[in-house]
Amino acid sequence: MALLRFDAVSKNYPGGHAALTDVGFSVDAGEMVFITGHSGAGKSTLLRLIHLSERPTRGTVLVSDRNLAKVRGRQVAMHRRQVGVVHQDHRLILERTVFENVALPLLISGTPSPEIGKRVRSMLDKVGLGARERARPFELSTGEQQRVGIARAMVAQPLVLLADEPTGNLDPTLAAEIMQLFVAMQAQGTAVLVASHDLGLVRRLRKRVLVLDHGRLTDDISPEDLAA
Amino acid sequence: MALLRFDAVSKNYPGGHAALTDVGFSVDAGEMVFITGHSGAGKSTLLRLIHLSERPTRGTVLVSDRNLAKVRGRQVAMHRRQVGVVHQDHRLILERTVFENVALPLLISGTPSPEIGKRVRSMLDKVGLGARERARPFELSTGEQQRVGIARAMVAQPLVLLADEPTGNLDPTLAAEIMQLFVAMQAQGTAVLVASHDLGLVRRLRKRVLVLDHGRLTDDISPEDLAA
Amino acid sequence: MRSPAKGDTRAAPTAARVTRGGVGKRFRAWREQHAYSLVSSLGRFFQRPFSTLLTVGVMAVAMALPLGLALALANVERLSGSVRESREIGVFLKAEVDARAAEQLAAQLRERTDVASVTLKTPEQGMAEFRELSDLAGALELLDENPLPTVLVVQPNDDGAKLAADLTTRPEIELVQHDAVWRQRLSAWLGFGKQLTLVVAGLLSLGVLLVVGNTVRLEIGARRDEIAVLQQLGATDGFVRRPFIYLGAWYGLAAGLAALGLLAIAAALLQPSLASLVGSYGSRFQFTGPGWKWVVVIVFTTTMLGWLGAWLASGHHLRQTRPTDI
Amino acid sequence: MRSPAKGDTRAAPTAARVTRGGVGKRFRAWREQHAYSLVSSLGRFFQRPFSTLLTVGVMAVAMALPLGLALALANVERLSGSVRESREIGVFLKAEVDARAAEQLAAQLRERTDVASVTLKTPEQGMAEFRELSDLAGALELLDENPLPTVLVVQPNDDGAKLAADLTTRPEIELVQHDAVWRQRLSAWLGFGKQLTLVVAGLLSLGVLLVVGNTVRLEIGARRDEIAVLQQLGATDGFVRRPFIYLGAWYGLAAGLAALGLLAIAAALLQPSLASLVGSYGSRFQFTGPGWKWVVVIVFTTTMLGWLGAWLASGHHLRQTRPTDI
Ligand SMILES: Nc1ncnc2c1ncn2[C@@H]1O[C@H](COP(=O)(O)OP(=O)(O)OP(=O)(O)O)[C@@H](O)[C@H]1O
Ligand SMILES: Nc1ncnc2c1ncn2[C@@H]1O[C@H](COP(=O)(O)OP(=O)(O)OP(=O)(O)O)[C@@H](O)[C@H]1O
Ligand SMILES: [Mg+2]
Ligand SMILES: [Mg+2]
Repeated sequence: MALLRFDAVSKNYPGGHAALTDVGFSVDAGEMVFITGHSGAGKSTLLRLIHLSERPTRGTVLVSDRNLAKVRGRQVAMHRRQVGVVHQDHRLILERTVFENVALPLLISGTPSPEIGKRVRSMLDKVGLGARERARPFELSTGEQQRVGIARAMVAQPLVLLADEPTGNLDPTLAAEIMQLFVAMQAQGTAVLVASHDLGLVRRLRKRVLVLDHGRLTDDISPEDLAA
Repeated sequence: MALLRFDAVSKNYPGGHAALTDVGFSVDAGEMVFITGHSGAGKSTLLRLIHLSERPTRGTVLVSDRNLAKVRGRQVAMHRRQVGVVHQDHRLILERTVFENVALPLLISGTPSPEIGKRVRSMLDKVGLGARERARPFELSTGEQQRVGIARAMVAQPLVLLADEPTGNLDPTLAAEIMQLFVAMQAQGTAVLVASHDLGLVRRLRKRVLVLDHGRLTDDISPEDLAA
Repeated sequence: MRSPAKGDTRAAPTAARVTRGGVGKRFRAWREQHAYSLVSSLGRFFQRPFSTLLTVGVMAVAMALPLGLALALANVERLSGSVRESREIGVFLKAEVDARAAEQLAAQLRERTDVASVTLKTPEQGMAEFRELSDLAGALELLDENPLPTVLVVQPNDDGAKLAADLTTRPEIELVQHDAVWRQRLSAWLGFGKQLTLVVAGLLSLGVLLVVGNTVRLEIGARRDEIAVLQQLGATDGFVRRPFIYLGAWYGLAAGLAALGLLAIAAALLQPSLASLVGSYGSRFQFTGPGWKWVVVIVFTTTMLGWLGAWLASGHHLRQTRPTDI
Repeated sequence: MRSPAKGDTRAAPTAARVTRGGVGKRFRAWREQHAYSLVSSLGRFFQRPFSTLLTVGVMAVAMALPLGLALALANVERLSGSVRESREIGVFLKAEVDARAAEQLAAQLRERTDVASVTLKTPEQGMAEFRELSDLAGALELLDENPLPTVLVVQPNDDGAKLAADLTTRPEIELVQHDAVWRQRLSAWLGFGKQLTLVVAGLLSLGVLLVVGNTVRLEIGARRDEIAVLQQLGATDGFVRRPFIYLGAWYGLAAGLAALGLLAIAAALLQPSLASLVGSYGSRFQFTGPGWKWVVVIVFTTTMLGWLGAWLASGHHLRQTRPTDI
């Protein structure tokens, strides 16, 4: 059963820009999908629609068979707790430590603090930042900030994980390691959507690939096709 | 004659972190150098020292044979006008349009406005954003923002151009185009330093490569070696 | 939620235990969130002592002035109230009544239950009083003898109507006078002072409101990135708002205390000249500061004001930053 | 700098032309930078009308109060000054001098060059004045006939010493009186009022300072990213500061105008009761608002204050954000 479904979705920004045109696809629970396409193709816009940072101009987006157009008010916050996001620009809170940044989703969802401590530390270890939990984001290199953002997106074990260019600032070795974390999430039943330019990485992982071109979905390559 | 020289430079951040240790190299005018290394290796720190965003803990940095340690107060601003920087996180002013953002360095250095208009528009055309000069940065995709940052760094034709992961958010085609712009700058006599993880790109361009590893300069590969 | 450990199943029906544990956990989490906001807002408060000082200073000054005015008004009201409500009766004795007889009459009147106090003014005291009031007093002194009679100023316990009627019948009394022109004059001035105070207090209350609202608004503006991040992580409005509301309350609390401090300083500065002025009228009027009850009320009110201002400002911001919830 | 076109070389020596062109260009660029800052800061000012209104409101209220106090103080000073410096002379006529003779004397005195004015008070007017001042006036009315003499209140042009000496020799004059107790009393009260005004004005000036500093500080805080970018692009402190300083000046200008508006409203609200109060004393005292000269001075001062506050706050911020310039 599809966890996520786009039905003839279009998105025009106020400026008259058509960022997405008539996009339709679906993703199952425990599936991992790459979204590729040139700069400005609409990748980030597509992810934003799932996270309710934007609303589609036309068409419907369904998550767990629920029409997101009907998710309003307080329900938006509840919806977002099920969706982990790795932003292209990290979006860390500069005044808080690495630990506090990663702990935020758990704090928001009301997890008791002993459990928060345990889960945050294990997550930081996984991204290789266990030793820097007391640092502030501006004391980190860009790649390290990126990893904090990844840890924050994954710590609450969301239903859907959205990652926008998660390895753009990482060296190839680290990028591969982070991808393994995503694969592990996928194995736990999370649907993982990754927007990326890194075609080498995409090819190596052999996952399904959606290709956007000027806002249109021009290709939907299954892992089998990719292997061929 | 060397335009830029590092002499036994070390940088420790207040946290006790040794970001650079005993780094020495020199770059001539009209030379292009890639700086590579793992995440947290010290690439951004190295560039920051040239731009006077940070001061070295030990050692000296010379630009045009001038010891940067002696550049203080108002002279810092004057020095920075000669250095173009492409930041990893763009650093655009959100309240200003694309045109205004790119025009800033010219406005700061007191260029008359008709000339500003001419130079900014030609620069925006070169990075493929001629049609979006009236947009605000948050209306752009990340790759587009990146290109605005690149245009801003190049518009004043600086003596030294520093680019921190300039193509991390660009697709391969666009990345190659932007690199051609850097090469053109180099041909005009600008020293170009590019920090990048994209080894494919680095190999393809056949330029000199400095390799950092945990803050130490472990390799200095000339284009000829790379070709071999 | 994790299922309870196997070994525990004997103790109680599983569903009940889970639910109870769930509610307890939920409450603990809620408490932890609040404690976190409370402490972190306090941290923010002390993090930049200079700017906190500035903000609290602005709020304190804005609050000290209406408080000071209210205090002054309360004191003046008390004074004028005692003057106006006292309904003093002026009893003018016949010229032939001598000092001893006047003393006897005063003593008699003091015996009455409806009399609170009696003050005797000799003609000499009357003359001295005139001298303080007008240039014309010189004219009276020119007369061969003091034309003023002895006067008893009687302070009744009730409205004094019956007392005045009784006194009128006495043979040694020339005239009983209830109200006087100068009292109406004082009332007019007090009325004007009150009105002036209200206008100024109105202006200053507006100022307090603006300062609180503006401070929290700008505080929120400075942290809009953080708010955006929290919203994207699925924080409810309550969670986003809470630290600001606590911060507003901290500001209000600090400003209230600082305002009281400013009032104390102002009172200390004015004390000498006020004391000498009041001293010349005798000790009938004493300036009183706010009592403990009032201090508590003031601090509570300013804290609530900070809370309210933060609540309004954060509500405004939240409404503006919810583009997808139209 | 581009070299001049070939065809132009005849017109003037090349070096001079280039230099001249250079200076002109530089000046034009400088002017353009300033114009840019001025206009863009004005844009900022109107961009968020609600918050601008809040900020200007806070500043206006904080400024209106010291201005209002200064105005009130100036008026009271004027009043008290005229009273104290006038050195009125009270001339008490003998009882046998009738109204007509008194009028003649008054007319004679008015002729003298060292006399500014003469006011005649009949015994009846004197009695009415007493009635307003004290309960004891009732006692005077009991007398068979009015014991008060006719009084001439003479306003001398100089210190009045010679005039007083002359008058003492006149046969129809009983007494010449120079100074009186009630004037000392008025002086004491005015001194107290002045002191009170100074304390309140001090508090409020502190408030104005805090508001301006705080507003610009928070405005800068909200734009610290932009400042960081400009600094990294090699902007001088002046360039970074300029828009904020212009913004501060705009705020000061708007707040000054708004403060004047508030004063006008307050005056209108107080007018009725003030008019009735003052009316009862005759028209000797007239409340005067600030003249045009003062309006200009006030607006200029508040603009400068905004400018200064912005200058200080931005200087503070710049010193803090220059880690590499130690
Ligand atoms: N302001 C700071 N305070 C303390 N430590 C810092 C600071 N900036 C950087 N560091 C540390 O210095 C080291 C080098 O950082 P730098 O940003 O130069 O790495 P980098 O090579 O650019 O990495 P990336 O590829 O991830 O951007 C890192 O370990 C980082 O955590
Ligand atoms: N808020 C906005 N207002 C107007 N136009 C927008 C806005 N956000 C994005 N766009 C435009 O929509 C198009 C798609 O943007 P989007 O961010 O989805 O691209 P992308 O595929 O993520 O690109 P990149 O790889 O550069 O991040 C772009 O042309 C962009 O300029
Ligand atoms: Mg994108
Ligand atoms: Mg870096």
